[in-house]
Amino acid sequence: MKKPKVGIFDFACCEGCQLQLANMGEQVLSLLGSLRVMEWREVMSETWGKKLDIAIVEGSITDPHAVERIQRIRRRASVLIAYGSCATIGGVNGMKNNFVFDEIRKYVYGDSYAFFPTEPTKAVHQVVEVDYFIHGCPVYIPEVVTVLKAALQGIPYYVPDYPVCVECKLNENVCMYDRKVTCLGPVTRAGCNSWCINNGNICYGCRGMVSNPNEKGALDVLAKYGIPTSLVVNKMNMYNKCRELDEP
Amino acid sequence: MEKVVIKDSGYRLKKATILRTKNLTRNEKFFEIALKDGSSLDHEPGQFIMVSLLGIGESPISVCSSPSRRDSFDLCIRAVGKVTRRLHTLKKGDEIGIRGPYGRGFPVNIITGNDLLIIAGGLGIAPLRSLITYVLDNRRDFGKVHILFGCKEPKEMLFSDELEQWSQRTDLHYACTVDRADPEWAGNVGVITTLIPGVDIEPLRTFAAVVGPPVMYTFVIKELLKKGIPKRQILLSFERNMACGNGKCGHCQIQNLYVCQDGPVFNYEQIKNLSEAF
Amino acid sequence: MKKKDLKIRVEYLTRVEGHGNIVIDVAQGKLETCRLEIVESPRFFEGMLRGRSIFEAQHITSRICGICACGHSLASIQAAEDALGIVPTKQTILLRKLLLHLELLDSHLLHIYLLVAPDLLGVKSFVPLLEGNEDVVRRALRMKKTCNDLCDILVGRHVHPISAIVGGFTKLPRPKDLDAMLDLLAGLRDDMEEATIALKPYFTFPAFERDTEYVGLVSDDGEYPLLTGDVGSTDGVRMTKKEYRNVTNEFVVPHSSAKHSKLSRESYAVGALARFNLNADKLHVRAQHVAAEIGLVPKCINPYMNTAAQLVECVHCLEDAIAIVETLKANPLNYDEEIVVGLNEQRKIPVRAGSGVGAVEVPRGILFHHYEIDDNGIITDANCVIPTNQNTGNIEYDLMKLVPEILDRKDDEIVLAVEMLVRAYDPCISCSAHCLKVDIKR
Amino acid sequence: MEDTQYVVLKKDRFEEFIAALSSMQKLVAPVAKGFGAYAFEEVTSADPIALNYIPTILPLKKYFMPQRETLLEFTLDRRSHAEAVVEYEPLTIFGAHTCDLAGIQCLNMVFSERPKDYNYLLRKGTITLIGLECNDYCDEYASCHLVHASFPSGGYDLLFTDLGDYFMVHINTVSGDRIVRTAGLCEGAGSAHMNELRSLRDRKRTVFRNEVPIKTKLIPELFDAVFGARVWDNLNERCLACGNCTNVCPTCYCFNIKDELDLTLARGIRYRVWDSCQLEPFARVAGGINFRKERSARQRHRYYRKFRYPVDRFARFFCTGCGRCTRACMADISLKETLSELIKESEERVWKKWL
Ligand SMILES: Cc1cc2nc3c(=O)[nH]c(=O)nc-3n(C[C@H](O)[C@H](O)[C@H](O)COP(=O)(O)OP(=O)(O)OC[C@H]3O[C@@H](n4cnc5c(N)ncnc54)[C@H](O)[C@@H]3O)c2cc1C
Ligand code: SF4
Ligand code: SF4
Ligand code: SF4
Repeated sequence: MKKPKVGIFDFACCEGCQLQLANMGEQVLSLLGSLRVMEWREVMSETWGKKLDIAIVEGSITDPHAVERIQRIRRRASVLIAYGSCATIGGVNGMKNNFVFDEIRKYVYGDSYAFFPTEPTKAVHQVVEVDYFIHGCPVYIPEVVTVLKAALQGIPYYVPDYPVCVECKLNENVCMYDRKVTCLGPVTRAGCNSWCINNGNICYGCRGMVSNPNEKGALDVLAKYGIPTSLVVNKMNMYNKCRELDEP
Repeated sequence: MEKVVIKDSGYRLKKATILRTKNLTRNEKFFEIALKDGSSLDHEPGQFIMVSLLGIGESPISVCSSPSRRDSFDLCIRAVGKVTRRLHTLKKGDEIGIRGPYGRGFPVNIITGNDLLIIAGGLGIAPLRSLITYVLDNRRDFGKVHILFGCKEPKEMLFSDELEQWSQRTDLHYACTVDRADPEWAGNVGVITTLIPGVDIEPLRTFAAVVGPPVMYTFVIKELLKKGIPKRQILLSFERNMACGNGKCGHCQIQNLYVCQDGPVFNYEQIKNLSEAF
Repeated sequence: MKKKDLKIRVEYLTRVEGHGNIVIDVAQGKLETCRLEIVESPRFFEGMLRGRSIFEAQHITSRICGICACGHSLASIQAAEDALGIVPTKQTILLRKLLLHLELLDSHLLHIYLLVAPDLLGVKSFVPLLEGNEDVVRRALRMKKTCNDLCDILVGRHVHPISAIVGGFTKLPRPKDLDAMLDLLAGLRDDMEEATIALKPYFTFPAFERDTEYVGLVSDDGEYPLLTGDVGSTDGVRMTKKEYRNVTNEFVVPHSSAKHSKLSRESYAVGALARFNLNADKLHVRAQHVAAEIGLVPKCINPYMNTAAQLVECVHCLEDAIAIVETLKANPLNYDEEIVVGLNEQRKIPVRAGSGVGAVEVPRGILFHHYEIDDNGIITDANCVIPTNQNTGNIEYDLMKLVPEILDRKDDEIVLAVEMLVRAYDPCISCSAHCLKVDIKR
Repeated sequence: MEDTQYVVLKKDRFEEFIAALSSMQKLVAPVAKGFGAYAFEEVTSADPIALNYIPTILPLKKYFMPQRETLLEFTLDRRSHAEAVVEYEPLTIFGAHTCDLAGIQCLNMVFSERPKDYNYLLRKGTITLIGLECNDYCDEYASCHLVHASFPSGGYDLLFTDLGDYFMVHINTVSGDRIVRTAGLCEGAGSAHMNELRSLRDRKRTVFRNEVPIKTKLIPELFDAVFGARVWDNLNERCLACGNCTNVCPTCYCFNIKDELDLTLARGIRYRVWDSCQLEPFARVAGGINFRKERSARQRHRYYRKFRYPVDRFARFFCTGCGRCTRACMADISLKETLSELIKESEERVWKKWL
């Protein structure tokens, strides 16, 4: 089997998901053993610019320049993997869509705001077609490995379409609701092995919502704690604001 | 952690070899398969097997050939996901794993000696082909045989050469229809239920065998009941999500019945009150 | 000397975090333009923070940068606690120091090995190193992973730490976790020793010098200040962190989505070299040893030596991390301090209106977070000043001095020297473009 | 009078007994996790064991059918080869409440039914089960009496009953007997002991009452009448479909099967993982049809799998009354309340018919 050619690209993001690859340690070498990395700006000076078998794309699409760039990448990649929440669901960059753009640009850049064009944050699949989704802020390495293997095998990867609670229970964590704190686990799709709750914190919903969340039920549960609705909505939208741009 | 090999495990695979493949339509492919150890599958018409691709997964697939052919069996597979798409890339000589056969097929012992009304919608022809070929192999054991077949478009028609042959036979009655015609289509147009009133049957000695997409059942059953076929003689095969085939994993349950063990073929009397069935 | 024309365009500068371009125009031997452009798409973090609970600030600002997520978290927590009037416990402070050490180690190792080493070994990236120098790459990845595993134990993960929050930690290491950390740190020490020996011969940096002002945390105790202290400079400035705006004096330049800073001179530098220049005497003895061996002496004004200072800091952080874990082992942790706050639904943390500043030495230099909150704990104003922003001006002045000095070289050598200079600062462009805010003067 | 099936373990020897148990093979017991939650975890001394505990977060099924369990191991080179395996670790469980013992009895029936599941059965053969009787209700969520699980009825090797300064130990199997002998810490039970046990049981009979206003034997009939009840629609509104109620249930055993390759892509395993009928994809098939799309249908299915379907198949309820599903539900869906509502609604119907 010829080793597939892979490119790693980044858009608006923190590059933490790319870093997760380095965090695999020597394991990354076995992975790299079955592919040929042609482009990876963060750690490589080499460029390639031709056909790729797999493009791994990190980050959200936030300006006109990025739209063109992602379209070019799509055209030369047979398989495109949206990598990390910024890419798969817009992630934290989506919070920008809560604001009036000129206002937020002025707030950040003052009178020079005109230098900094911006448009609504979009997830990658809201601009070009995506073949595989690796959710998470940051991505969860075991899932990365699973998806890359699926991509190499040429079979689909189905993102778990059930909530984080499933994994949380299997890890026998004390439920955050028993600790009287609100947790987004019940509406967030699993796959991270309930990473945050295992470490004593709540789930912030970084992997996006399950396909058919009981949003009303969840809001009811959240609202029980007497937090202003705006904050509850903020909480649900921290990662999931771009969901509004998805076709129903 | 200790580990032992289990000989009797319900998850053990039998090796099988693909003898022949044929593309039936854009999405459906035909496979003739033999067990590697030369033994016979020994299935009943309407039973299914778990087809296994190591490293990818398993899928329940109906056997679509007659049990009277003992040295090999046929599958007809629609490419929809992981296992089935990969199966479509396999060729003659490739190896797969199988488990089974599983479940209860069409009760041939009970049907024998009676008339048959076979109603197939789309891919439903696959399990029914097993019954039809069995009946044709033992034609003298059965009374009148009607075959009604419907699909969405002419180009989705499976086993068209065989359908053509059946339509030529004088010892059975064959009719087919499509939901949407194309320019070359000269036959019936309309849903399959439109064919039922036209068949001439003696309801009390007729068994109806129905397999098709879920939406089809309610309408077809209504027509069959109108014809006066007893509920016990209406046989339906169900498709559900399935992981184990051993009546444990829970995915295929229709209320208190397990499709993989109690089915996939049920008579209407058994399930008429089960609202999850329809 | 022949009068030379030269146009350097390094687009999408590689082996740095984030997107930046270098633009240099020389006409007739005269430098006309010299810019480091930050082209990263702005992410408007400070804007997005407004209207959110102060208890979410750390979670959000951590996402400014995956490389120094722990650093952003710590600065953010410090600012939030300052605003809320929370005084962290001793145990919490110790654990945060440990976290910061791991952060510096992790980031410096990544920079030295994956980003700078290829330059020193004369290859394009770490990929060609796999042939012939596989053991180097393996060691680097192993060390990187060890840092990551240490963070996993301490805060759940390195990229966007989970358990470090306003008020303390949601999960505290158990005795067996401390043992595991000590094991990992011991392994890291072995690798580090080998690494220093292996790297030393390659640590020959271009002889380029430019005197500038170095800014970083300073303190009066004996500790190498990373988490706490005042802001000081080699030009003798000393201010409290609350006065940070008088240090950074940010201004917008049109060619960059990052803002520039200046203090006593036209520009200043922050980072490992700045810290070394300010506090070298407070480093762990082992680190001082390494510094002596590679010839790093304060005040060093060769910006390329920032990488050397990073190596020295690695040794310091490792040794101090071991000391901290041993202290933690000797004095059992108080697990009652484990908290979970969420949106503070239990009102466990009293909320008040206020203003808070965090100033933390993260791998690339001093990082400021500043929040204003109302009496419901809602953020009304946020400002983050990132090390790379503070450095960009200085980098441009360095380039302006460097380019004329090396004009007689071949073009690709010039480009490499220029790129290496920029890389030496370990610029984190993703950060710098994410977090800027202009003071609107009215 | 002496009963050879009973022995006595003085509390001051408990520590030693636990040490002895843990020296024989891996020992697990209920341990406090804080916030009123408990879990079965490995112990090596009596110290961390919670003798007074409410049902653990996960039930004992986690040892009998692990969350992730290898079924096949295979290689993918030219001559691909697969072998069915079972992995197990001999284990002693100390401190199982009667509800959890009932849960294991349910699972035993399921996995012994043909076609037998040897992964379960082989592993079960390596587990020693020591029960611990509840002298009182654990909390208000329990409904063990309704389903006859508040008193011991077999399914264990040894059963401990706390009688003040000693435990009464019932020896139920040969391997239980072997443990008692090997540990050598128990004494014979005298008639005074037997009397104390009897009076404890008498007292329990006054404490434990049907927690829901229905006669146990009428439950199947109730469920025959309420398939279309409004109660299910109400659950549809509230349920978040998080699967907590089934994952924590001692008698929920649904699973899924998956394949996984190692990084070389040349070797792999087929394994099963817990699944839940409450989750969106559970009954979804190719083509996108979901046979239980509505949360109401999924919740109803759960209740019927506890109180109706197994009555036909195994002649018992698959609810042990442990109360876990209620404790685990953040939408506060309560088993006892649902049952009461169903009873109310069915009565309404009966009344309507009458009027
Ligand atoms: C008794 C019985 C007999 C059958 N007989 C036949 C037969 O003769 N021929 C035949 O072709 N089929 C038959 N089927 C159907 C066949 O079993 C399924 O089509 C097959 O299992 C699909 O498997 P797969 O691995 O290819 O698809 P999968 O990869 O499982 O995917 C199937 C579909 O579901 C979607 N999907 C699956 N999981 C997810 C998820 N988590 N999230 C989102 N989408 C998801 C996919 O997009 C895809 O469309 C039969 C089924 C039964 C129960
Ligand atoms: S998803 Fe999160 S970790 Fe990944 S790049 Fe985006 S902000 Fe960073
Ligand atoms: S802690 Fe969160 S994820 Fe875990 S069970 Fe509770 S709600 Fe679900
Ligand atoms: S627990 Fe929630 S926030 Fe944490 S990694 Fe998982 S999905 Fe993301």
